[in-house]
Amino acid sequence: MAELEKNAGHFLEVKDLTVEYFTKEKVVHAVNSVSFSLEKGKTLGLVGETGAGKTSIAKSILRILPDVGARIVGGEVLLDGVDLIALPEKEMRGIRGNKISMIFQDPMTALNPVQRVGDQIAEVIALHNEGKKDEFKRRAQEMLELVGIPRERYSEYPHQFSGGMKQRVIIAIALACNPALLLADEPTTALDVTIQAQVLRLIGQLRDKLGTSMILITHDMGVVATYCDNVAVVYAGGIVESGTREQIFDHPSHPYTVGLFGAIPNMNEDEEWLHPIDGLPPDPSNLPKGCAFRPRCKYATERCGEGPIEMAETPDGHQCRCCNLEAVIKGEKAK
Amino acid sequence: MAEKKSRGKGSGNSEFKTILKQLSYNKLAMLGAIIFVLELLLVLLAPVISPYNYEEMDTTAIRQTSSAEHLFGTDDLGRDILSRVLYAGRYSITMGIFSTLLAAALGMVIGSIAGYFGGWVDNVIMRFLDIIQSLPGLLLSIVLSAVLGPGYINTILALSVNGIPGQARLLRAEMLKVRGNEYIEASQSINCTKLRVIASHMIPNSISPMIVQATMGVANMIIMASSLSFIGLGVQPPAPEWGAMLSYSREFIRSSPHMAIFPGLAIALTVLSLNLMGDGLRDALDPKLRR
Amino acid sequence: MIRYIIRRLLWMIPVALGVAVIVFTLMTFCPSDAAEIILGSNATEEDKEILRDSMGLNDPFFVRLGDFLTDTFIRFDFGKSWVTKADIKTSILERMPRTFVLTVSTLAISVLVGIPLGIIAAINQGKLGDNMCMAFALAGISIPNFWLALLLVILFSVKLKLLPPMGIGGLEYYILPAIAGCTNGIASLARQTRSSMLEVIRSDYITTARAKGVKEFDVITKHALKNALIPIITVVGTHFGRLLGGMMIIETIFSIPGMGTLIITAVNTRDLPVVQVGSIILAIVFSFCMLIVDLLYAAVDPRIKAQYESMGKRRVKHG
Amino acid sequence: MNRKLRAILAMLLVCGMLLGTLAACSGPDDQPDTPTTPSNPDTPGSDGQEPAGSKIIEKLDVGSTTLWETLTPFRNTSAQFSTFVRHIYDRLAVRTVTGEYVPQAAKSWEVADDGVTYHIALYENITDSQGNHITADDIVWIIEENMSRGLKPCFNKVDHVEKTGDYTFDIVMKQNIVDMLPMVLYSTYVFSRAAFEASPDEFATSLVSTSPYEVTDFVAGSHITFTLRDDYWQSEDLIDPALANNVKVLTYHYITEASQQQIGLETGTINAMGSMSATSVQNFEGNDDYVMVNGPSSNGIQLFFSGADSKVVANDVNLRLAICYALDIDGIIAAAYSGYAEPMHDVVPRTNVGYLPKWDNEEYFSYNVDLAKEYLAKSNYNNEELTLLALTSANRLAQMIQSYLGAIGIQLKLNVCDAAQWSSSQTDGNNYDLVLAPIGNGLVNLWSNRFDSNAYANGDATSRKDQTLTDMLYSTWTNEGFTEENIDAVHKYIMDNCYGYGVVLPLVTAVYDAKLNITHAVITDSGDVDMAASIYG
Repeated sequence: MAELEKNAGHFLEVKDLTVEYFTKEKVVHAVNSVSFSLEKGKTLGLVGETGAGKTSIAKSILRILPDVGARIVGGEVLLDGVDLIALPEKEMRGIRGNKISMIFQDPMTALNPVQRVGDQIAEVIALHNEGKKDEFKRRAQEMLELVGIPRERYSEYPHQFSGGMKQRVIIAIALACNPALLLADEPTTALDVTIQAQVLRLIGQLRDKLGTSMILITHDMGVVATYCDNVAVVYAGGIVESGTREQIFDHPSHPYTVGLFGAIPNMNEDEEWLHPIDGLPPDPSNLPKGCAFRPRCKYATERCGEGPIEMAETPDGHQCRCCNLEAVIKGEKAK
Repeated sequence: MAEKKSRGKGSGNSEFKTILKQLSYNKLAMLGAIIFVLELLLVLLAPVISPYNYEEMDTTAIRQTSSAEHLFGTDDLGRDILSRVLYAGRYSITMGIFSTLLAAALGMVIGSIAGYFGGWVDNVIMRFLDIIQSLPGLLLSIVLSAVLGPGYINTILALSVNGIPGQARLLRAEMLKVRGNEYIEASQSINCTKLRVIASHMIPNSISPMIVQATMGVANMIIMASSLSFIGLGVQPPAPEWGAMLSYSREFIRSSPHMAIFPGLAIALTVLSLNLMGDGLRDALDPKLRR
Repeated sequence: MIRYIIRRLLWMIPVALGVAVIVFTLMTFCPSDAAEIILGSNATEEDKEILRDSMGLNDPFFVRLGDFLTDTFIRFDFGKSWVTKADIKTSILERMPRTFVLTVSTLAISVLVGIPLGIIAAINQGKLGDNMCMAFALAGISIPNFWLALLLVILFSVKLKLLPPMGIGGLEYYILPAIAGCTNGIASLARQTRSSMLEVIRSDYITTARAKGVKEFDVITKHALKNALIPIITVVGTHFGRLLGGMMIIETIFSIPGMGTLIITAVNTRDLPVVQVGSIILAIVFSFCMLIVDLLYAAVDPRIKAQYESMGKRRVKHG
Repeated sequence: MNRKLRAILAMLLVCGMLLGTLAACSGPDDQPDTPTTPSNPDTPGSDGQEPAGSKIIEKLDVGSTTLWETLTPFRNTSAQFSTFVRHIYDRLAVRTVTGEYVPQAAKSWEVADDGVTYHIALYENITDSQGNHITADDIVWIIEENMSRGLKPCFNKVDHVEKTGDYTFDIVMKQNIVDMLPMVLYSTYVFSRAAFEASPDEFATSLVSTSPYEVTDFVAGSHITFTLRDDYWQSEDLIDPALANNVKVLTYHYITEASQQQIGLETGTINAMGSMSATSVQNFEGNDDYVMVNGPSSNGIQLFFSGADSKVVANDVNLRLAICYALDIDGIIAAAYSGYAEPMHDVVPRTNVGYLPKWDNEEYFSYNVDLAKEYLAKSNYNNEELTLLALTSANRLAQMIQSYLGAIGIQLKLNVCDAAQWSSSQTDGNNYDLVLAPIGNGLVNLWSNRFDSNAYANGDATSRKDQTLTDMLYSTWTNEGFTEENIDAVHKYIMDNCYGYGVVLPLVTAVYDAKLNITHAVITDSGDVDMAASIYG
């Protein structure tokens, strides 16, 4: 596998990634020219409502979109300068699970029910390393202990584990080959709250210990606040705002981001009503012209509907895709 | 996306309409249905459209291959094969349908009793079905038709026995699944009698898989009928039946193969169309695949 | 696990008893006179009367049933066939292996051809491969197999002179009968494999496997197929039962003296002891194979194995 | 997703298979147009003239439709007359195609003046394949064992057996009935008692017998292979030509499937096929690779009218006559038997002992529709539905009778059933109006089974009580009473009252490979060709 030479660029750079799903009647524009970058060792939070295309972005980075009906229509994904989209399948397989790996949302169905837990971990090790079977088994047992599961449970089956334990196994599988990049697709949504905190703390510790950079997909702002260095807000298949955690939390400038923060109940005030963003996300098969958020945006103007909106720089220096930025910031201060 | 299920009593016929709509999407099932309906029509009109009486013998024209007067040719007693195939359709198709219906009815009764009451009743019935099912397929029918004697009605009885365990087991499984749902407990709470609960709630919801199995079952029964007549049981001559014609003509397969082809084709087409319809129905009745 | 197997083996005895009683009662309603069969139509009435007494045919039903059950299940004396005077145990011991070899080879062909066809159809769903496989499957179901058997014999034995048309001998005698018998099996297995594979391919652990970098071929054969096996094994099991019955026809055509021809001639000549004992043996072999099918479930799916072990008492029904 | 393509492909496959049938199995070259009565290359049977010595054939495979599931000697009457039985066991005497009995193990037998005691003398030099010597003790024990097991009705007619010398013994019959003792000789298989008692399974699979052949391979239901022994006890010149053994290794294959019989011949799996069904034989007509030999079967197909009072046909002779004249025998022979059958002139076939050749040129219910309608008008039949009971093997004939009777206005319902069901309902006249029965092997046998009013509970086989006919029978079937005019009187009585009607005598056809170059085919009493005894050029 060609040795990835270090260049001046970012560790991971995604440029104009576009993904579409084909069915006989219609075409679904799941991801529309998304661009972002990630530094080595850093964590990027992708935030947005369900169905906004977050999972499609992650799957297209790893190129495991279901081949029936899904296609990466354009864009590049550069990992240490190598464009993964152009890679032949054989080499891409060398990266999957080795250089980049993924944690899935629903632990209950993400593990092969008829295969021993330990074997599922050993399988990914064996795929990407030379050596004998029992050496892989030993390393798999180490991974189990790393994620807090006793070594003796190596030969048990997924149905003998709770939801939280299964997610730990999935994490063990993902980190078994010490990948450079970890894609975590809402790892704790399906778990109940107490287990969520434990699993997230585990991911955080392992990330720091192994120095893995991570893309964390979630719709929970609290998780973003504690675990992510940078944040990108995704809406209707595109990134509407991106910047460091502090920038986004302190100066949310895109109306959608503002709306998101508004929807979180404030601990220290006894608010009468929550402020949900009214309306529904647009149908991805026929997106409105211009800004996709226009129909639900308080600050919408004529200009928003005319053509594609460019990324603009906000006063505190982070990016925001809105042509009526001043009005939003003014409106925000007035409150 | 949450999928709305219109299961209410009032919408009974609209349920039927949605199934038909789903079926129309599936061109394959429509093809099967068209072939089957065409066959039924041809068979029902047999007395009108068949050129000769199926028993009429013409000893001068023995085993002629297809010619102008005899489209499908004649058999070894000089009878017109086309008219015999048409008349035979009545026996074969109705035999397939009736034996499946009988099996479905008996299966439903046994299955629902076992499914609803559970406990030792369920156990006894299930063990009895085990015993019936442990006899290899054809053997039970052979023994029964040997006991009952040949003939149309007896063959239906002999064939239906084979279908009962399958249907009963299927219905019991559905019943167990349905019994767990709340609305069954709900209806029990407003003290419906046991029978009403079974009749009004459980059976309608378990009907769909039974219909699918039934359509496939008819095809299966027709093939088994031909196996029975192969052994010399089942429908006896002169009554024409596809299976009997086919097994009766295998002696001439070397000298006049046309006698074997047309009944064989008739069986193959019927079974093919029934299977297509069965597939289509299964997709149409399966809410997950609804469009 | 062992407890479960022992329980299932013990369970076979009541099944065999049940089959014996059912077949015995059914056959007694058979409108036929044993003495007439044995002595032929030229015997006079009093000859037959002497024979009936000597065979105890005039005793009441339950006495005869009792004798039959004690003979078969306690003394294992299956008695002699009324028509041919052959000792039933020897003819069954001689014929059962042939039927078994034929049935197993037919089942093997059905599995080795049917399942890959189903997988190919599932993988390229909607494309040409899918339609070809399913067209073959549909054709397989619709053709009565005794008719296909004759076609095969004419083609391979008469025209091409490659294979023997009938009889028993080396393995080549079993090729044509097996092919004739397996079209139905291939068809139902291919369809079942396709539908259960389609269901499994969409599930999450397949995406996990792909995310691990597993080759597509391994994803299908190791991960997907293993999970799709349960419904496939059910079809194999039920099909094995149908095969035992269907083989009767194939055996008659290829004049292979197996259990099928034994029972058919026995039924036609109302040779009751042979029919009764034959049915019991076939029923036992069949339930034994069903046990193997259930064990296959446990081997394939640990959840079911766990259910068997914990259950132990009540059998889990798959059907 | 073009799934319609799938259904069309499926249908194409099915039609492809069917067209394959048409192409694959066009029969051996020519198509039979109108069936001609078959020519017979050689006069059947050993009618005296001394055939030249035969070439010994090394190996021969013969197809047969009769099954011996086990080789035990004490067996019932199923398949007792099949051709290969003589290779398994020698018998005291053997019946030939002309109906007379030829000595085999018994040197001679003659009746004493009391008409029931028979003195039988054995050959002194009989030994079996293990060298055991056979004496009168063995044969007396065998006959007594047969009597006690009651499996063959002919042994029930024997009163007792007693040894009179080392190689002589007497058989005393219960009644003085002609043709009964020879049947006992024909049904007694010869073997050594010591060897039988030493055998673990009563010779079921491992056989020790005195026959010229040894069973070298036996698979029940599939085949049985005989190899000629060189130490056969009988000297060459004393062996009757009908029992000659000109084949070294002879294998009989059990093939019931009609089309497989033809295929077996074509692929050479078998060199000859005995008693092939009429419908398959005509594929070999005019094909000079094969030779067809037919002999009359020992059983004709007869139509009997129910004598039970509940039946309208019982006491209406005009209706019975109408039915007999309404049947076109030549049409039946052409269609139902494809030409391989002969018309009959009495209830019993011409091959049976007691048949008078002069009946052949007498008029016997020849096809005459007007006469049939005349009798029908005279009868008091008014459209009741009559039922005809018939075996599945005769269903073609039954369907033709149904259509012929339909032509003159008689409604006939068919009750076609398998052998077991037929045999249990054919002996009670209340179950049917007409019954089609394959009866034969001897005039006396037929009379006693069909017309003896004391034979069954409510009269004769069709529940008829006709005492005059019964008395005529009793006086005729004794050794002295078996004279031509008595037999003719019974024939006339049955014909005038129309109790039974000989419809057709099927021809049993054997087909063998012409390369065998058989100069003289020996026909057995059941009409089959005895391949071992035939003379090879």
